Amino acid sequence: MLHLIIFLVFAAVCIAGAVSLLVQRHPINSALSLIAVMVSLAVEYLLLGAEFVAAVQVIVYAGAIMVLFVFVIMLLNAGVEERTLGSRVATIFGIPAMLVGSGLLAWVLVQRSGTGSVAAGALWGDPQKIAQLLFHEFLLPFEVTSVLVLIAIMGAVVLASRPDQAQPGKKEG
Amino acid sequence: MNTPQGVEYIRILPEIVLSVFGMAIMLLDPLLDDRRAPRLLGVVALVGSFAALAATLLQTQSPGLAFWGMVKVDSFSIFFHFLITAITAVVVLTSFEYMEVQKIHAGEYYGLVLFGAVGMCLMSSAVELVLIFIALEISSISTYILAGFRQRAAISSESSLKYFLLGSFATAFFLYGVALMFGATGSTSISLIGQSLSQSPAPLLAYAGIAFMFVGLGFKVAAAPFHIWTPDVYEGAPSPVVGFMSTAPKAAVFAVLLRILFEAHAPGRLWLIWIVAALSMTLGNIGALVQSNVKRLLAYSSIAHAGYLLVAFAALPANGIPAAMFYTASYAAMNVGAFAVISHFAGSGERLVTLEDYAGLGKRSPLLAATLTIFLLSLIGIPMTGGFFAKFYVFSAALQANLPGLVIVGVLNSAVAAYYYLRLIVVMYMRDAREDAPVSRIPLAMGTALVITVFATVYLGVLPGRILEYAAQSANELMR
Amino acid sequence: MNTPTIHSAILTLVTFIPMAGALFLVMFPRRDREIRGFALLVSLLTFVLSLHLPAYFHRNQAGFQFELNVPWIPTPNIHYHMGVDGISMWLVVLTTFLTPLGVLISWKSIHDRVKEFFILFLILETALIGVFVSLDLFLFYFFWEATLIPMALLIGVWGHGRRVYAAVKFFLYTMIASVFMLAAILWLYARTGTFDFVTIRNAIHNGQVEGFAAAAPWLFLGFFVAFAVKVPLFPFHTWLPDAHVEAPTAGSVILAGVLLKMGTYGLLRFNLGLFPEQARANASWISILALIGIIYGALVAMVQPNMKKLIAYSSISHLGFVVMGIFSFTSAGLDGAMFIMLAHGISTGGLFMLAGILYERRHTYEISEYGGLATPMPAYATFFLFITLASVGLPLLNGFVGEFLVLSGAFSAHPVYGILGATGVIWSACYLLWMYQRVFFGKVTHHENLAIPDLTGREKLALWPAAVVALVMGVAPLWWLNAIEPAVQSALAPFSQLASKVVGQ
Amino acid sequence: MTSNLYLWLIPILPLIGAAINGFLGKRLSRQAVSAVALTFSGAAFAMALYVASQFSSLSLPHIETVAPWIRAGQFQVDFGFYLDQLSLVMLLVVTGVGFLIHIYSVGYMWEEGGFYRFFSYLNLFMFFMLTLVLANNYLLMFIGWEGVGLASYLLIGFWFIKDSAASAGKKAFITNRVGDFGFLIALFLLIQHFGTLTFSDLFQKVSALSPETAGAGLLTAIGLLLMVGAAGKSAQIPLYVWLPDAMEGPTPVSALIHAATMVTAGVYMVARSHAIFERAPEALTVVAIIGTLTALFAATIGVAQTDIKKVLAYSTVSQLGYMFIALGVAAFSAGIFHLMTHAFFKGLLFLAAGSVIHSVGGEQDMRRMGGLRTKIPVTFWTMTIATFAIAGIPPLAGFFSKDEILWRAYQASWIYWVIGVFTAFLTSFYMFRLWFMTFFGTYRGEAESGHGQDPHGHGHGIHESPKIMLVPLVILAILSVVGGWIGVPGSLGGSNRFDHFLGPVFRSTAPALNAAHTAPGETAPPENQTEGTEPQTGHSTELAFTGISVLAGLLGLGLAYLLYYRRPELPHRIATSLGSFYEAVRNKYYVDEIYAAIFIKPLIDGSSKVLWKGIDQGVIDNSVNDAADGARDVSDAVRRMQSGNIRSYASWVALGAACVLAYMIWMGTR
Amino acid sequence: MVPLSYYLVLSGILFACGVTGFIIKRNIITIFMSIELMLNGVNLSFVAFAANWKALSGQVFVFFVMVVAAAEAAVGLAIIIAVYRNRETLNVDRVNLLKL
Repeated sequence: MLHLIIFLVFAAVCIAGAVSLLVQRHPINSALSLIAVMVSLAVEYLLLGAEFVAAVQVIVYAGAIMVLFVFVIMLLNAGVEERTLGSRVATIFGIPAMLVGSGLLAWVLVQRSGTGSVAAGALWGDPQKIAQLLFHEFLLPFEVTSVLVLIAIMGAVVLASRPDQAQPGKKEG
Repeated sequence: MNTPQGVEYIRILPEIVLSVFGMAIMLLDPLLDDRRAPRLLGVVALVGSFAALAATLLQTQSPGLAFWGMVKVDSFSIFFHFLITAITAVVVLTSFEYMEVQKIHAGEYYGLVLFGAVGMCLMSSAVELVLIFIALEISSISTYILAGFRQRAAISSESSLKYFLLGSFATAFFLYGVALMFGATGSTSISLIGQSLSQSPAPLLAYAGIAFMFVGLGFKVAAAPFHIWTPDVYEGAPSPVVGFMSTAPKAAVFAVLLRILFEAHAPGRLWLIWIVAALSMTLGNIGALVQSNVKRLLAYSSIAHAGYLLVAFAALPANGIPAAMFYTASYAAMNVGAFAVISHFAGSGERLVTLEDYAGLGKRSPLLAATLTIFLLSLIGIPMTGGFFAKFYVFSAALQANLPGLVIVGVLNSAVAAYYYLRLIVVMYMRDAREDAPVSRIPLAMGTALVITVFATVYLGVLPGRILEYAAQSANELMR
Repeated sequence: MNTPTIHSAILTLVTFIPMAGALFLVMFPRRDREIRGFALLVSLLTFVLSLHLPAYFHRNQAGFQFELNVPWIPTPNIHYHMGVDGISMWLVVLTTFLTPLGVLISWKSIHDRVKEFFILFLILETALIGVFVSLDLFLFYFFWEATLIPMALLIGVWGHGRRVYAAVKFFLYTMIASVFMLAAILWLYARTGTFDFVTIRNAIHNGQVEGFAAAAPWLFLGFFVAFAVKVPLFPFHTWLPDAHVEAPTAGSVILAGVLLKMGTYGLLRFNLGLFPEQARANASWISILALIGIIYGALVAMVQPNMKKLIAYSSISHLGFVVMGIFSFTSAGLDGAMFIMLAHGISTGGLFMLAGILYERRHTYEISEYGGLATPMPAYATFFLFITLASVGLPLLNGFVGEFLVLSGAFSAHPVYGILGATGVIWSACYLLWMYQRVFFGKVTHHENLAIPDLTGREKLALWPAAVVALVMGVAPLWWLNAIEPAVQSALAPFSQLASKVVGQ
Repeated sequence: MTSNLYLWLIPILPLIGAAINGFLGKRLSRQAVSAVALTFSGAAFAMALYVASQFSSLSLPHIETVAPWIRAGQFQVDFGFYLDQLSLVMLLVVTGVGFLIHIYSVGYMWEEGGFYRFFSYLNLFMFFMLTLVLANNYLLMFIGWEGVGLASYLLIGFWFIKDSAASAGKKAFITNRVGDFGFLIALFLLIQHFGTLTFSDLFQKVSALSPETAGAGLLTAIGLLLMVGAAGKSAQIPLYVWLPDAMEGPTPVSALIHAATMVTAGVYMVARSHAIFERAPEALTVVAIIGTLTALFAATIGVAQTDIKKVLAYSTVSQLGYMFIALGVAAFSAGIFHLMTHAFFKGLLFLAAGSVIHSVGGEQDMRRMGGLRTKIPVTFWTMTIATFAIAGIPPLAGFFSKDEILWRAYQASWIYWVIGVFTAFLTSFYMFRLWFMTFFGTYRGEAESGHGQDPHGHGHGIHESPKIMLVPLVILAILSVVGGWIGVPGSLGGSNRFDHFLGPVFRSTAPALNAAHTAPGETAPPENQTEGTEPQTGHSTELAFTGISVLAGLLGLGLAYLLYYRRPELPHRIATSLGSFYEAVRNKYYVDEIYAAIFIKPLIDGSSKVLWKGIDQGVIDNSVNDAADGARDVSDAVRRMQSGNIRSYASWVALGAACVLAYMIWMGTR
Repeated sequence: MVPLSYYLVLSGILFACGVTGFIIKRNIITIFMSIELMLNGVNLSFVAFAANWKALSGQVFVFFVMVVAAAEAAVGLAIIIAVYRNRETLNVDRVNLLKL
């Protein structure tokens, strides 16, 4: 019972955060609300017994990634986003499509998710088991992610570095 | 729980080789002075891709699963490995000149190309959704970055941004599809998914999962209605990169699609693909009709070609898969070639990219014009070029699957398509140049690349038998 | 010489020697004179070799001869299958005959990018011959498409005024039409697993193709559209005048002389050969289209202010005769149709050469620009008159035999068509003689025409063969008909019940 | 086949001449050219005479097949030649008159440019004409048929600098083509129903049919269509319009082609097809009616013409009408008889007229002539003979043939006869009018005013033509006198040898005559069952009719004498009093204008405005271009999707995703 | 005892919110955040399904997703910086040089 209440509470927080991400006009606020979403998601993970995942969620996501976001926002001192109507399509097709799509999805998930309910900690994902998996069955993906990260670093370097001033900053194209 | 033995490393040898060379390049980059760096690093990258090619050949001796069923080396994967590494090699060749003309960081460039190739190779051999997802991300992210490589050009970074945002958007969809699939079957291994789907009537979740995965992959191959990003991105990105990302990742994604749709016995796909294919062909060709920017034009054409390719997916696996494989190969040959010509002709800052710029090319540089003409004819699908047989196999496969409607749409489209390719040829030969500036002579590397692509295009057009045989055989293995 | 090997090799030789010549041209000769000379040499060599066909052809024997059939591509099962019967043989010879003339006639008129011109011209010849000799549907389609590009380039690069428009129009019309044929071919392949014409035909006749009955109408249409556009049949004809007006002389010669015949040949070979029932079922409206083509083409030709346009429309009219003859399903009709194909190739080719000669001198095709030319250039006038009369269908010249046979065939099949078609005899006289009068008779109206030079030796060299052949074909048509007849009979075999109505039962 | 006469040589010889002159003539001297031309046409004539000499020893019809020409299915046509009495007569007429006119032309054309061209054309004509005459099947005949058309086209347009000449040539060719169209259809019918065009087989098959069944219409149709062809070639209503214009050609041409030989081809063809016509009474009737009308119509026009050659032209038309009357009443031999005599005197008339024109320096308008009697005596006398001959004054050639025709016509129906006699009156009237206006009275023109195109008028006054021109005149004059004597009818104590000679050819006509005669309604005397054997009774009546026709001729003479010799001012007054009618006659009843208005103009305008501008460019091309534009617009619409806005793109993706999801779920729930 | 479908619906809602954000937000960074939101939604369903199937691989999957997200974040933000440097704006509606 308690279990359900906790779920509902944090689900509410989640959704609230998500919605506020949408409605906030300043990126920083959006970022903060996203952090809220993530933290409460971590709680949900705990409810599902994925303690390690929950931890990582808080550390990596809420910690590292979001910090990066905030940093960039500050760097570019992005202000309140202005109201431009660049895309009629978005309002004509996008929103309805989204509503229809998510409606269908919800229906599917409710109708045919094919199971009853899960008890708290139905599957206890403690670090040891995870490590087992990660370094045997999922060894290759794990290694490959290193390439991914490598690429990411290179990309960040290349893109963020100022173009060399061989011919001073003239814009082409 | 035992550790993998040596043979399993052979089964990922090409990937290893590529990443090793990629790192080598990154290490060399700072050591070399800026003048000689590009050329040398290019050579290294070239050697790397050829080494990967050799490694692929080595693989043919040792097919099978590896790393707990993560990758599976079969003639199917070998085919795509071969294709992707070959494309990489050619793209590297075409990039030599570009590096110098555009003054961009050679080190990161080649590194990214090789690493991207790693991801693509993995996609073609991975049989596990996790790995597929990561490989997909590798190839995507590397191409995002490559697209933005002309930093001084606003359009370049814009195209990179668009590609990135929309790409991640689509990735999210794909991922959600994977999640639903996992939820439906409790597994992320394609073979297991296939088993569970083929036994019981597939649960609705599986359908939803397929839908979302299809959205994600469809986006990557630029199939309508997920094609809209293509023209903008291609226009903004550096030409050799376009040649790269319009062929290699597509081939890889198509490989994944083939595996998912056929090996995993994805249910209820026929009409979905029917419609998407028809839509892609039509939108792509019609959109291209009035384009005046050559890169954009070819972008639309690539949408159309994705459509033709999907026709094969609608056909029966027995002859649909080989047709699709052949198509990817010949499309790669002609498209890489075409973009090679474009990038050579565009000159510094890619200024010359509109149809008008090509006026009188037939006079100013007959060789270049002739080469481009061959590629264009192949794109039209004139006999004796790879493009013709590609279309040919695809359509006959569809007919054997009794889809005359789709074939009619297809042939009509290819007729309409003739118009805009022809426009380019017409401009090259039948218009007089505005200014008779002689085209800069073709450097060695570029020349080699052109020779290779032309040869490939013609070879596939004259003696397609071998390739198709191989494709058919690998299709059988896939079906087993 | 007369060994089976040469017999099986000859077609390949004839087909690909021009291509080889083209490749040689790509590499070697530099100076224009050498290029022209070499092109002429190659085309003449091809012509001489092609004479081997009629020389060793077994008349009064149906079926294909000089066959060569080797596997080419295992999957799909494509064979390099070549062979000729009485129908295609003459078209091959026609092609090889007209090409040297085309080379001669464009000797001076082409001055820039001479090399490319002759390369394309020779490639075009190869493609055309290939169309007629290939018995493998795939091979056929390949050559069919292959004719497209060189022709379009010839028009678009060396043409006049609105050449680009004309070239694109020509290309798209044919391209769009021929994809339907491709679809049909693919269907046949998907069902029979082979491209071999003979095999497929037998399979169809023995009813071994499942689902054929349902698909046949569409297949027929698929082929028909492709050919009808090439012919060109009435509603699809508008590309022809433009293409002709803009094309360089040699281009027009080949276009009118050979390219159009691809369409009628295709109708004869495939639409009749593969789908007899459909052919008969659709004969009525096709014949009506042909009829419209005859009269309509002639009437429109009559009022053309432009010499080449006039000739182009006259071709539409003549080709209408051919189609009418083919779809009369009588041996006279088919013989005549074949004969008109050849005759029209010669005479209209000649007319275009003559028009081109005039264009070289005055750079216009407008009839109103001329007048009274008979005085300054009598020899030219004489040739022009001769070819004109041949085209009008004067007995003892090549035009007459074919028209007569076609009309009698059409008449015996369907009197009304025959009668209406026969009015073409009047129209052709009207427009051609009127044009002739306006160009050659009366006083010289434009002073620049006063000093206009008469034919040069080279031009005469190009015109004489055409004139002579036109006469010989008119006097001794049997030489051609003998070979055509058996092929026609075998083509008519499925129409036996209709064939019972063949003239002179 | 008894003996080989090498008939094929007869047409080939002139062809060789034509070829030589055509290809080499440019370099040859005039002497050489004329020598070549005369040699070969003369050789043909000699061959003809040789054939005639051999004739008695032949088994008729004598057929020589040289080589096959066309074969399709079971249908075959050969190069083969067919000799019987009929073709022999034609052969002699053509070669003989032709040869004479060749000789004449040498003199007439001597100063002309394109001398060689002229003679090569002339020989070419001989070739085709002889092919026509000697052909043993309709198709070969058709070769000659079209060929002479070509020759006349070339010769009419000989002075192509003159637009009128060029147009006249074209007009002639095209009008003939209209006729040939009918001819062709007739051939197709023959092929379809008899499977052959060779005379011998064909007539055999036709003879099998009985005239009763002819009502079925097949033979009638064939006959009518053949008649269309004949009308075209022989200038009958409604296709006669080309002949008067054809006078644009040099006079010898008018004499040879448009008087003596070519225009009679139609007559020959009908006679040759008698087997068909006899079994198609309706067709015969039509032939007769057309002949009658043409005779009358042309004669009336001839009355009002002032151009000497035009007068002769219209008289030719009307004389041809006579011949068709004869054919129409199944009096084939009579028709041929008149054909022959007409060839003599009309050829002579033209040549003489040419000589006149020649002498007065190219003047053709009779109003500017007169009083030439003394100045050019030879021409005058020969012309006189010809005039009397055509006027049907005994005992000249024209009298016998015309009388024969009239008599036979009467036997068929009195209407023909009445019109015929009236026409005879008109004929003699306008001929004598010509005679008086030209040779009597005072000279009204001045020789110096020569026509530009006809370079005879330089300087020196009126002069007799050179010998080489006069010789043919004289010979023809003699022939015009004696030519008729071989056909003296029984009524005049003759035995009509000509009729007997031709008899065998037409003997096969017995079954048809009833039909032929009863058709117009008048029942014919039963004893006139067969051609050839003259009725023993009724000589008196025949004599009476002969008298009447002679009377008509004399009447014409008298009237002409009154109007154009005694009171030359009268005609003008009559003309004014008749007013518009006279105008109409002078303008040939405006037939040309009418044709132009109802055929040519609508055709041209229709093709240009409706077909070309309207359908071709308006409908077809436009629709194609519109389709292209439409595609372009759609393309633009598609491009609009590329708004460049990421959010829109995302929306599209989302939309697509929603659709795909919906579809898949639908698939899943089914 | 929480029904699995609750978790799934929650994940779906998050995903939908992410999509909506992508569509309606103007600021590039925010849009990027919406993508992250979508990924979080996916992760939730992974974990839920893992619990459902008693298969830890689901949870492992989440790690990889996070890694990828991190990588994307690095690259993406770099790209955004590059764009900003070129265009001096973060408003997507103003980033539309490439069109038609």
